[in-house]
Amino acid sequence: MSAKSLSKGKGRVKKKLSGSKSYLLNWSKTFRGRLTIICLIGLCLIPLLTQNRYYLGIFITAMIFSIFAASWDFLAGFTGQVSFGQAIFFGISGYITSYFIRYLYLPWWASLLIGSLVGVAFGLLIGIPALRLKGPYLGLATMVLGLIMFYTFLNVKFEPWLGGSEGISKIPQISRNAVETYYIHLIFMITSFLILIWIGKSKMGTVFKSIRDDDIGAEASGINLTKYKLIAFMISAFFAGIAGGLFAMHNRGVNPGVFQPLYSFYAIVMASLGGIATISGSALGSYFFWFAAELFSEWPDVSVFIFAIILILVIRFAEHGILKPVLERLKDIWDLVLGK
Amino acid sequence: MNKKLNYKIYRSDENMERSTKRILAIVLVIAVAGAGLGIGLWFVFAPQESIFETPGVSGVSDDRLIKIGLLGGITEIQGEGNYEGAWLAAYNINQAGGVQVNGTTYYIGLVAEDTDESNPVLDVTKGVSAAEKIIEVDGAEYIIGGFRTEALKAYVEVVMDAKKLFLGTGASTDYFCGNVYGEAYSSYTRYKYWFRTMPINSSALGGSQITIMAYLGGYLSAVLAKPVTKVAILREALDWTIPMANALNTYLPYYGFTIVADIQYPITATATDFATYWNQIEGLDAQITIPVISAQGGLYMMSQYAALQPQCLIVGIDVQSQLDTFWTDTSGDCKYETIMQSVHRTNKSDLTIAFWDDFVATFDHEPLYTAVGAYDSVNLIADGINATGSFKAQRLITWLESFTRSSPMIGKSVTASHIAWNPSHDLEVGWPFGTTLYCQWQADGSKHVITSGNLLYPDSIVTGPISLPPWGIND
Amino acid sequence: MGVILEVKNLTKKYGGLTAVNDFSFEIKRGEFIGLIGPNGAGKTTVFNLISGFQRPNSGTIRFDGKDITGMAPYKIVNLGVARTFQLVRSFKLLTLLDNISVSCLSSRGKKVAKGHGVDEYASTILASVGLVDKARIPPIILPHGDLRKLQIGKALGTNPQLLLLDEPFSGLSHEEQDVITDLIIKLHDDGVTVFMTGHVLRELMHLVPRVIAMHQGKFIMDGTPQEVAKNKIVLEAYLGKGEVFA
Amino acid sequence: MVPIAEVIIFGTIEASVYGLLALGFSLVYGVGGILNLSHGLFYLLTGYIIFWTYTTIGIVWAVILALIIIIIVGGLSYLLLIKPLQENHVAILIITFSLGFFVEQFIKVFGDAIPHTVPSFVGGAITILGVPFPSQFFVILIGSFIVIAITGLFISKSKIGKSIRAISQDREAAMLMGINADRTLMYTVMISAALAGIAAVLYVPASSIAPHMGWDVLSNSFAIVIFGGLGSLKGSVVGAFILGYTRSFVNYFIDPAFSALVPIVVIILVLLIRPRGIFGKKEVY
Repeated sequence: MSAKSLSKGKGRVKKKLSGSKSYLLNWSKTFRGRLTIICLIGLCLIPLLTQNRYYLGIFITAMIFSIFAASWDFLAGFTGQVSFGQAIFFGISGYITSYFIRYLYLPWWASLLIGSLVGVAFGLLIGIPALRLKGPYLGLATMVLGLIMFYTFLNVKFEPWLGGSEGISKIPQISRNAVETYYIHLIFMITSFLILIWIGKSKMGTVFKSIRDDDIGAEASGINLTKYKLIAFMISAFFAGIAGGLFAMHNRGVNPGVFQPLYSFYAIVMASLGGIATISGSALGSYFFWFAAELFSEWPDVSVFIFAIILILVIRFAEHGILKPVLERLKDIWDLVLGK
Repeated sequence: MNKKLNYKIYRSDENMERSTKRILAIVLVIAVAGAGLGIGLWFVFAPQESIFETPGVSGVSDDRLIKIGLLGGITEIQGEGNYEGAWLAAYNINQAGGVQVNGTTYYIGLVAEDTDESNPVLDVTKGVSAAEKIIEVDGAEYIIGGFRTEALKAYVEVVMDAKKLFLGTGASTDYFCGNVYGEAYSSYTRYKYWFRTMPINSSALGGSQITIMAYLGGYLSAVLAKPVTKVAILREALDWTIPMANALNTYLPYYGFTIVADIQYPITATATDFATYWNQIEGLDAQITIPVISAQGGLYMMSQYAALQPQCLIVGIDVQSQLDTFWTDTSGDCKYETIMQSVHRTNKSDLTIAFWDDFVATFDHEPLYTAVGAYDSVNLIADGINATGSFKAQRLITWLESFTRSSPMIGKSVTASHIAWNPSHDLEVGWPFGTTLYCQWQADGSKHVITSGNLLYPDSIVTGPISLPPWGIND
Repeated sequence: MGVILEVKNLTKKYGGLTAVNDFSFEIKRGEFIGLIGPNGAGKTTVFNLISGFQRPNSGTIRFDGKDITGMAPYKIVNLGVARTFQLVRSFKLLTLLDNISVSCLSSRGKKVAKGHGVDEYASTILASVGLVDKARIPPIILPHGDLRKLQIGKALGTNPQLLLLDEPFSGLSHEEQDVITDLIIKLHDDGVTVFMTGHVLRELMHLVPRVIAMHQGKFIMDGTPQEVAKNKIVLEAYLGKGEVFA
Repeated sequence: MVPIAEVIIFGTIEASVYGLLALGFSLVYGVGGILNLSHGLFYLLTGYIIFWTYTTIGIVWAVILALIIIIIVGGLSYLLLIKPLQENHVAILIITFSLGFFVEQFIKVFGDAIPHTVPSFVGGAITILGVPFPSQFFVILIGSFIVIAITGLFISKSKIGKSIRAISQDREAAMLMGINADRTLMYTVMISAALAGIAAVLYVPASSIAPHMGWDVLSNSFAIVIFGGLGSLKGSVVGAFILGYTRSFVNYFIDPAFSALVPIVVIILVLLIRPRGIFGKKEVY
């Protein structure tokens, strides 16, 4: 199509596309937007209700894992790259953040940034096999890479350099004040979500989604798969890294356990519990997961057992996650209340 | 006309239905919101009933409780032991009339939270959140427990943040006590709340191992009429084994031993791997093998030992083997294994045998070392409160610190007749202070304490002779 | 009117099977040309080789004087060679507008879109393929004819000089075929070189002035449709199918 | 020479167990394109059923009972969980993962978390090529070779086996020829469960069972199957051998501390060099 013929349809097109500027305003008027805002306000008000470290701790853990699950959701839901090794980014950033805080006495935010950037570097590295591998092979390869990280960091022979099976400890919390810590995590969560959702809606997000839907078609449309896949891995790794660094600080240290497939599975489970390719579903999944875990912790024997059952039922009967069906039901009820 | 009417009626019907639905929906929303708010508020503000368990007594009001929190992987052996030991101690104290403080009677209340730390797939958040819960929500004033170093490293910080007394009953790493007497004074002010009551630290375990080796080397050489000098080490590739292995590698040669193999196996090793290790060890003609094992590796080690019958004696650490169920778990393959064990049914202190029988009668199995540690710890807390007349952690710390090598606490503990702490809040070691016993599985499924030639503990508490495997020892 | 595409001695083998055998031809700038042959003749393979989705075993492909043999597909697209697929491909969960936007976001597409904004450029293309009313819906609910239009639109987003259309009529009704035909003719009039395949001679007969015929991976002849239709080997290749002229 | 003999013998023993496990895992992938993350539970559950029952009904009946139960569990897990989600591969991954998780917790809740063993079928040790090894290992070796051979025959000769092959080669064509893909997949999951169960029957007496062990089984099967190529039966068997030998080679000549690390490094290298595994099907355009 030449530029000449382009000018023909200009006026008509403009009309069609106007109004996208006030997107946020419009969004905030939708049911979903309002609900989100209510939830956010609710989260902001939680510390008024309780300053108990333990209760706030559950929220903080849930927030950290919301970011982590969202980073996986971004990669899998938007770009179609199903990674089983998300814990690689999580763990490496946890280690680097801890290292800089503990041994180089950097402030926590600088360490966290460095940790996440190293995570990005790993994203680039892990992204390379992703260029050659597809579907289950990519999933398995990333899982195996995660195991390699786990066993490498666990290895006694590398103990002098990597910290061995006990890792790095004595990392101070972000703040002694639980409420302050809570708000810092809240800000991290909201910012991460906004950025991820914004990328998803941006032009780059469109390209990512095209790769997810049909990578051959995307390439035929002149899209450099290599470049975009790597970018997607790097973005995802950055946010997984943020989560990993926060996790390390919240738990006062790291050990090779952070590389376990367990954490990758946490991310997958939370994201798919909420609903894949929704980003905010990850938050729902994460809160659900951690609340359930704590609710059942009174009965340590059966807690995880019950959780496994819930997980099976949710996936079996709501395979696209619970966010969308729950929202729809809520909207139906709300419409009724308003008499629409 | 008619049609229109019908339509109207239909419309109003629909409207009726809609408005009914609407009312229902409003009610529903209000009900759900109200219930949610109510539950939320109740969770936060409701005066909760005491969640503390008071073994031996009932109906104790909350302000009469000495609130002890137990942290550990409750569903696994170490955490279970911790709980059982504490329970038994609390039961005995409460039955005997509780603790008298300034004329008021207090009772021991226990609460346990699961740190899930024995889970091979470790999630440290469980430990941190359990520690926060036990302090912030349950309201425990004193903490007993801890086993797995990685998990404990995370949640010990929570307890130190809260400035609660923490009596460690499971981890042998030097790390935690190192914190107390650590890099700077600020380290002491932060970590002084930590004391170890069990087990003796890993360097001391190394020292004990060297001592028993020195004795066994001489004993076996004499009995077998050949030099017994070739030693193999078989250990898990985990950090806690490093100081011990270093000690063994450094000092055993001074006693005339040669280390022919030092195998570090990954914790994922399987039965076939152990067959391989035994063949390697056998190929090098080892005469004594020292295991340093805390996880299920011990099971494979013994089943392959029984099948392959390598000509060596096993003397070392194998945590799982401390359980009496290890005999059935290995189908008797554990015979002739000699392991370190903190307590056995012998007069380690005057209280030991009574405790042992009491424990077996209560729980129908033998106590694990964490059980002994927790039993002692609860008694320590009760004694301390009694002696100082105060519930304050600082007063208890001063009281505990007053027991030094020169002025020990005598006759109060099950693990040793003398108890004292060094400046890093670690147990003083060496008979009659903290020491480890060497117990050997016999062919009849019993386990008894073997002699250390009076080097580690007096022969008076030995309960049986050393048995050698009938398939012999290498030349 | 120089040569835009030059294919020389192209050969592609799968195991023991030779899909394309020593194939050579040239296309001049602005030409409208067809590639015919019965099913399995190797037409799609030729397209795959030109567009870089497969690598030839031997032979060279030059586009605009530049050797593009074995180049990555997206690079070839960004030089100005766009293609469609025989089986329609679309980004299932994206709106039609976004489907087109993707190609407008390729480095070649971006250059054109720059002054106007990607969405605007994409809408213009959508309008030119006659789908602008459906800009906000995803392709899964489109009829087959619209999907074919979408495919061409996606190819146009990259601002191609040479457009490779793989069986653009397959699976379409006569009415739909006519719409697509008009679209293709319009594109050619706008100055795009069009190279299309078809296994039914009749479809191409009245559309293209020049046809290359192939059979079992081999070049048979090159000429006007009338000449090709008279060729013995071509007739034999189609024999028994009853599709030669019908 | 003895170390080399040991590498070969112990490598072969490990390989024969891994082979059984990987075979079933690979079969299910080949037929249904499904990665069954609950594969480890088949192994684990069989072991536990034997452990729970052998004292009361005797080892032979315990084994038979365990295998029957595990085949039923396999069939049910297909019918109730996998089949309804067939279109959504990520959902299948998660639900099978949850199932494995469920069984692990089930055992923790209704049993305990301590490792247990089942007595060996045969005691003592055998010496071959100067290498002594427990006789039970010999049973494993013979048993799994027989089972692998029978499985091979079954896949190539029997009617079900033929439909399994047909579907894994070309699903559409097989369905056009009137093969019921769903039912074939169910049989495959059941066969896969039975193979994992047999592996447990052979290996648990020489080894032990603990609730978390299912994941080790799964990751080993994973590793082998990627190595050999997903869906390739020959690949799984060859992959199992290469992994077994690599492990025992590292145990002997490098350092046991690396025996967990080296095999997975090998796998990732293979994947990067040959993304479809050694015998994996080439993706056809």
